[in-house]
Amino acid sequence: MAAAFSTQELMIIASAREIQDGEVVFVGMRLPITAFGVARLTHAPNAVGLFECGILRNEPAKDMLYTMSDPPNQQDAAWCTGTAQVMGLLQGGQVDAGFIGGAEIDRFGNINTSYIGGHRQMKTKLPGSGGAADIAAMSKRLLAIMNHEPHRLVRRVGYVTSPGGLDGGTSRRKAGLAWGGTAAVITDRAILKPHGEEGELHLFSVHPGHTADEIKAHTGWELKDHPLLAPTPEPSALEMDALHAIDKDGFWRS
Amino acid sequence: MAAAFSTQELMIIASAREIQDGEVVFVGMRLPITAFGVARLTHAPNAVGLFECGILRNEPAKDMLYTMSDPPNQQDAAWCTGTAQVMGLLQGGQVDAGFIGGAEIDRFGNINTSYIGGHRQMKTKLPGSGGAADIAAMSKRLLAIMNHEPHRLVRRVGYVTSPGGLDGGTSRRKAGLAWGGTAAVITDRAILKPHGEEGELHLFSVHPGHTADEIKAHTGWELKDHPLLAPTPEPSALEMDALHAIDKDGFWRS
Amino acid sequence: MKSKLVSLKEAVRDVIKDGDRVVIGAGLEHAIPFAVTFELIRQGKRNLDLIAPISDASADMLIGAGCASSVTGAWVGNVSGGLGHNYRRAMEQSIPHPLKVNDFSNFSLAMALMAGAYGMPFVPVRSLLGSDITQSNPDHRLLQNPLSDESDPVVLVKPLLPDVAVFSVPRSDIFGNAHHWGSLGVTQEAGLAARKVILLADEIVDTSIISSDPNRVLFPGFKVVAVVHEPAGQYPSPLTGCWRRDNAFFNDYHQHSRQRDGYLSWLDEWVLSLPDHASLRAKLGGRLSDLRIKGQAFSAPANFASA
Amino acid sequence: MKSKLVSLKEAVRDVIKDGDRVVIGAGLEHAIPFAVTFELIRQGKRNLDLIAPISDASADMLIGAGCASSVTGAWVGNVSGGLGHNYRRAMEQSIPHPLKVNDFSNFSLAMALMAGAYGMPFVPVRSLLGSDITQSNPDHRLLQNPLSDESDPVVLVKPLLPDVAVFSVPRSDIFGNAHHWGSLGVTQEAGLAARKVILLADEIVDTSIISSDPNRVLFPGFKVVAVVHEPAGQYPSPLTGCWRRDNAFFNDYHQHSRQRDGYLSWLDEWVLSLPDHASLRAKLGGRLSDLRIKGQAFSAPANFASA
Repeated sequence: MAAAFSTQELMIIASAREIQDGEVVFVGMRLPITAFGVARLTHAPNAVGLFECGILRNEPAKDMLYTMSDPPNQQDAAWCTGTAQVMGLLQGGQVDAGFIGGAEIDRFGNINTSYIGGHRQMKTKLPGSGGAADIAAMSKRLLAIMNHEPHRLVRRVGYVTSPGGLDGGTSRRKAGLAWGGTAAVITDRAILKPHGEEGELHLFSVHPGHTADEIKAHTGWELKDHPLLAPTPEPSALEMDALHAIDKDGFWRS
Repeated sequence: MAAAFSTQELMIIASAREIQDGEVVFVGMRLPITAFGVARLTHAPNAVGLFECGILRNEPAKDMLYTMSDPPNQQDAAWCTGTAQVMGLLQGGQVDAGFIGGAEIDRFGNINTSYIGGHRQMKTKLPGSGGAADIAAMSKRLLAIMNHEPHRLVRRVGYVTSPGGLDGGTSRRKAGLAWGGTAAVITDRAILKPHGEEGELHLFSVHPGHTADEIKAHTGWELKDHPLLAPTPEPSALEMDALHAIDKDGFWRS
Repeated sequence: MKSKLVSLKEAVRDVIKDGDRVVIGAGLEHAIPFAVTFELIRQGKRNLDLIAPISDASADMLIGAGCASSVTGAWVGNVSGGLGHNYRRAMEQSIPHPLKVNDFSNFSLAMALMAGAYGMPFVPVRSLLGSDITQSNPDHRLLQNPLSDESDPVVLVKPLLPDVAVFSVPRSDIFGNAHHWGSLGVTQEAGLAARKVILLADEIVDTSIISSDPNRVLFPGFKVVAVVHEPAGQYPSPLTGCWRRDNAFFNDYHQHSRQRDGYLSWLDEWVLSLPDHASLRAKLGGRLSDLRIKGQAFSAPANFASA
Repeated sequence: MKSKLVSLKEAVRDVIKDGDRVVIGAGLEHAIPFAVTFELIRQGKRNLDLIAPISDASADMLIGAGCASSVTGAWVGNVSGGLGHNYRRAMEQSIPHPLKVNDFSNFSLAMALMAGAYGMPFVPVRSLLGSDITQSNPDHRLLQNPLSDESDPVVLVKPLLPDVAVFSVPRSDIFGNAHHWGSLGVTQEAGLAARKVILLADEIVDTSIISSDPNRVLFPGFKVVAVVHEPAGQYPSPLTGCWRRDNAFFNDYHQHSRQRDGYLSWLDEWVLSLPDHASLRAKLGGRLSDLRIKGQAFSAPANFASA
């Protein structure tokens, strides 16, 4: 029995499925932190969550968070420390997965959150990296969450804040990044995953209510099908129950 | 009125005089930590003491210490932290003075606590640097405490664990050490200080009961007189009172 | 020892100079000393270089007020709203004047402050590899690892040495010995790297309270030049054990600052028309007291007895 | 989550392998897990590389017992007595066999572990300049600062990545979440840099005690592979809040270890003839209970309540 769900609830549950049991994950705020909670309540009871302000949590916070530093995220944390300590784990190759968002992503998974148009001919100044560049460079797997619009999913970003596959193929390794890269891009319409020698993002799954043609029309490059292309599985009752246990007020419902 | 005093008490008080008010000092164990206490009770009430295990104290510990990590040094410390933090202050140029001891010191103030005979033709293996190399390199002023014997005060050490003036003159600066160097060597017979262009150690003051000739006979190089050569001032009643207030059991008396 | 207790006005006037490189909070979204942000604006300080990984909306406010000529950081905006409108206006339209940005990521900024704290000539960072941050900030030098025979690029990041760092702390003595708890961001590194530190203490306590737990001290009291007793000095940001975050204040700022005029009237209402932080507390009234943390979830005691 | 609680014997047998690079205590003279030193000797582990700034007489004991083929450290001896007689015999006369020493200073070792902890390819250290430590340990590379146009030598130190680090802690839960307090030496860096961590806990407590004060945690519980409940596991070294130092034990060791025969009979009496650490506690009897810290000087509480 599949329950009714919102697009954001589907994105959260799709994100939760990317977290494996026992993993160390940079979860950040908004959708990913809820996804972390769902994963812990379903298939990944031993996953742990890191926050770049300097927090490690075994269990998600009990109350509403506006920022990762809010008091409910501090109380009963497993570790309160500094940014260097938690992000040093990342650079040391001890973080399995990291979630980031972005304003622009390209077909190789590079993300721009700094300068639309590039830093020399900036059209729009965005807030910048925060920890996103570090998380993209140094997580074993990068998970990106985006809204799926043609001006956001572009052929080539004007500025790489957070590296995905760079120019594709071996270029990420040649840049000195010994591990990592984009594992999945979870949008409000679909999931994209890299495929082929170049590691270009392909259409991996189509969310319920959307079509491959519509998704391709909303993508700024000629989006190809992943060989495993399939519909995104609908949330199970178990997954929805877990989500509702966390999102008691239905914040993600609408 | 000068009180009676032991050689070690004189060395402690001579060391205390090298600490100025408000200074940040690596005090280590044994004589220097007592000297720090005397300085605080007399002319330097705002000096603070650092210990490389990761302790900062405004006031000396209240009970007997066998090591710098002993519980009395932890209780009511001003800061308990790590070695990187306290010694990072040192490398950052924020430490005014540091005390170290040694098995061998040479005419330029270089100290060996590693390999008598050098590391290639070692005769005796000594314990090594601990933090001494760091303190010698990075304190604004280095204060060394030694027993005054010809085999300890040598023309040239076989191995420089802790740099003083290296080969004299500008050689310390050329090695990349932007500041610091030996300020005083306090022995059981005398105080030596660097003088002249080469910065060779000269006889600065002669402890009560000793003579310049005797001291020179116990020095492994041709020890020259400092232009300010004078007798080491005897401990004042104030200084002895301060020492007795700290050394209640008369540990340094004999 | 002499007391370092001064008023907020005195601390900002006497310690922070035009052109200084300043850290106004190092906790990302936590414990940002907004009282100093507001007082810098009231005193019309100019040409500051704002060093911080994030510091929530503090930088955006200072930029809009014309206090900053550069930002050395990883992210400038408003955590509640996302974009920082004043930051965008300064970068895109030079309003109120041009702004230079020295791009970092959170980790590379933490390491740059660590290099400053521990006297390192530079610090090698791998997490900037592949990012155009090394292009837009030419201070970051992409080099071959000199210890490796194989191709092994690293980024050498220069140490950051702030002139002044300001932190909100739950409690301090009058000499600058203070306790910090909760997530720390880059507080320890910034405090050790800075030439001078100003503390905004929610509570002033006896030295014996601080020395009862020396592990909760992040940097020595001798780094501190001024202690300001300013309850809720971090308002509207949160302070673990003391204050929750006022999310509505940030949202309100985000809406008003969308247009320059709206920002200026916001600034007048919330900063310029108030002589000091006590007036802000009074204006907030029950809205502030609602944010006071009233529950108790105390740390298990640690024994430091020596015998 | 699964409990990580095991016996000392199991932890040493299953986690520490011949040839491992091991940190046996990182507190210089504080909180050295001598129970593991003794158990390594009992189990006859071989070819260990002992990484530690100091660790009091632990390395000297292991060297004399033939467990170590190298020492990566700043100082090996016996803090009470000065010289380490086994260290001297190994270095000067290859008794019981030759020993390699990788020279460091305390600070450069701390930085090397920090480089390991934070994934740095190397760390630049100035405090080794002028010292022959860069001559006797060719791993330390003296180079020109690549960011400087003027002569500016720096020493590049390689990261240290221990296979196993063992720490004594006052309290831990069964999952390896633990509190540390007092001086920390290089504990945090070593714990973060090590592949695996073993904790000797003076007391096993509920997880809620640890999470009541997450700032007193130095590294995440997921680094810990084994938790051993072993009161006075750090004996004869001190442990803040729990145990004073047994100075006489160190002096006695110093006297006995002066000659090889004396060391061997000391070893027999205090290590080999005892099956486990409980037997050592029983043998010590009142001598140990006299060292128990009975006073109370508790840390001031820190509130972590969220509302």
